[in-house]
Amino acid sequence: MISILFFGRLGDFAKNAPRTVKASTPAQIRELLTIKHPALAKELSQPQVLVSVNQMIVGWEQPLMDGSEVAFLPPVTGG
Amino acid sequence: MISILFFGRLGDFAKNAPRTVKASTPAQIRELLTIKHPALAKELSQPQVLVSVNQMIVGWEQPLMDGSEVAFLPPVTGG
Amino acid sequence: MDSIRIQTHDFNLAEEYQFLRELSPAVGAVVTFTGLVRDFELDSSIDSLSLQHYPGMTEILLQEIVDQANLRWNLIATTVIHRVGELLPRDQIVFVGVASQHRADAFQAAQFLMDFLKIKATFWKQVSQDGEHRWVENKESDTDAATRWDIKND
Amino acid sequence: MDSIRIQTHDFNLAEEYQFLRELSPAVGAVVTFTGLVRDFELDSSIDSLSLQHYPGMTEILLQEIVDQANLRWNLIATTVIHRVGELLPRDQIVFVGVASQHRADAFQAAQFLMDFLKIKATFWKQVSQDGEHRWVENKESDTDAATRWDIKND
Repeated sequence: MISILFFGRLGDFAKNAPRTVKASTPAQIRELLTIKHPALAKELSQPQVLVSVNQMIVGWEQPLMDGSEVAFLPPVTGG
Repeated sequence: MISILFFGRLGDFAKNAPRTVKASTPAQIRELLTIKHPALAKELSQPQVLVSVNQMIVGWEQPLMDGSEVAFLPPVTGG
Repeated sequence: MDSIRIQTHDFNLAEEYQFLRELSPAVGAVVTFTGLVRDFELDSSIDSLSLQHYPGMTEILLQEIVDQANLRWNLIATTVIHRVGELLPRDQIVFVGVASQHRADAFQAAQFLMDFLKIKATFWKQVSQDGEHRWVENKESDTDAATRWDIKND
Repeated sequence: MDSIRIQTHDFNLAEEYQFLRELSPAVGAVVTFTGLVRDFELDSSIDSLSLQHYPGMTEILLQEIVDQANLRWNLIATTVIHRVGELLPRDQIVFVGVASQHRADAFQAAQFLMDFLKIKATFWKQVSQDGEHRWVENKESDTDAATRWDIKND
């Protein structure tokens, strides 16, 4: 299983979304969410949204392994 | 009379120099010092030395008035 | 001698400065930056601010930024503190302190650290205004500020 | 809300910061710079430092520099403190603090103030090394640092 995290405004869209999923890439997770969570999937498709796997920024086609932690990151606003 | 001030390293060369003088320009003060205080006058001729009259940086030919305060300023080293 | 802290509680600038200042007799310059919660956001006064972050990843990203600063400038020590959780107007949010021999290094590094913290570190701000919660949008000016350091912004 | 002080006694960074921070709820950024006496000058350790200045003129020149900074950046308050007299290694010499709404203004102004203080303000340093007194030479790097601000250096 892959655990998934949503930060910032993505969290608001992901209130009822699953936090674990079976998928082989982050792009596939987004694809899977399109059916039951279309608003969230649309947000994840925004070009500014980054994805990390095990706390490293990666591309959307990064292969996932069982136990990977995938996070979806809207533009950061700290400081 | 004109009062004169020497700062920084110029003070070391001016230990026995007068602190009041009659002169019509800063350049003339330097000229007057050449006779009895040649080492000081030589220091005053260094291109980095600035002169102020009544606490404003001026040129060496600035006309002086009775009571003016003339200061000779080597390169500053604060901060 | 770098210190990176993410915490809910407040920080004490005097203590942070004292630490940096006393680290070594070679310290000739200490620059501190403190970011505070302003009472306005988009011309409307705010009630409070809530800061979320990605625990673990944020520390990794901040360490990368501090490492970059150490490669670029001659620094004696760097401290980065970022608060998370609920904050009120006038509260301290973020602290960057840099000690170096010469002032240019400390000034440049502190500015660099803030510029990259702003666009890289995984923090998200939510403001509460008139009982409504709203996620803060990122600012183009922050992206612009970082570009001047000539680092590939991947 | 500018403050310019030349004094023999030490200053307290915490107090200066607190003043700047609390001036207005619009303060979003406070940058402080503190210069300290390093224990070395020209590869030789120093015993003490003596700072002379031109009373009256120094204040005028510092005010001019602060006025320039206020024209160039959007600042809420600026504090400049410079100590004179006898100082020992590790002592604080100079403080510049700037409060502004946005960080770029505070960072730029603080750096500008230090760059011009270094080349304009009428202070002279004398070091005592191995029982000998020596006036410190000015540094070309300081003149260079000021040139980048594009102000005629008359």
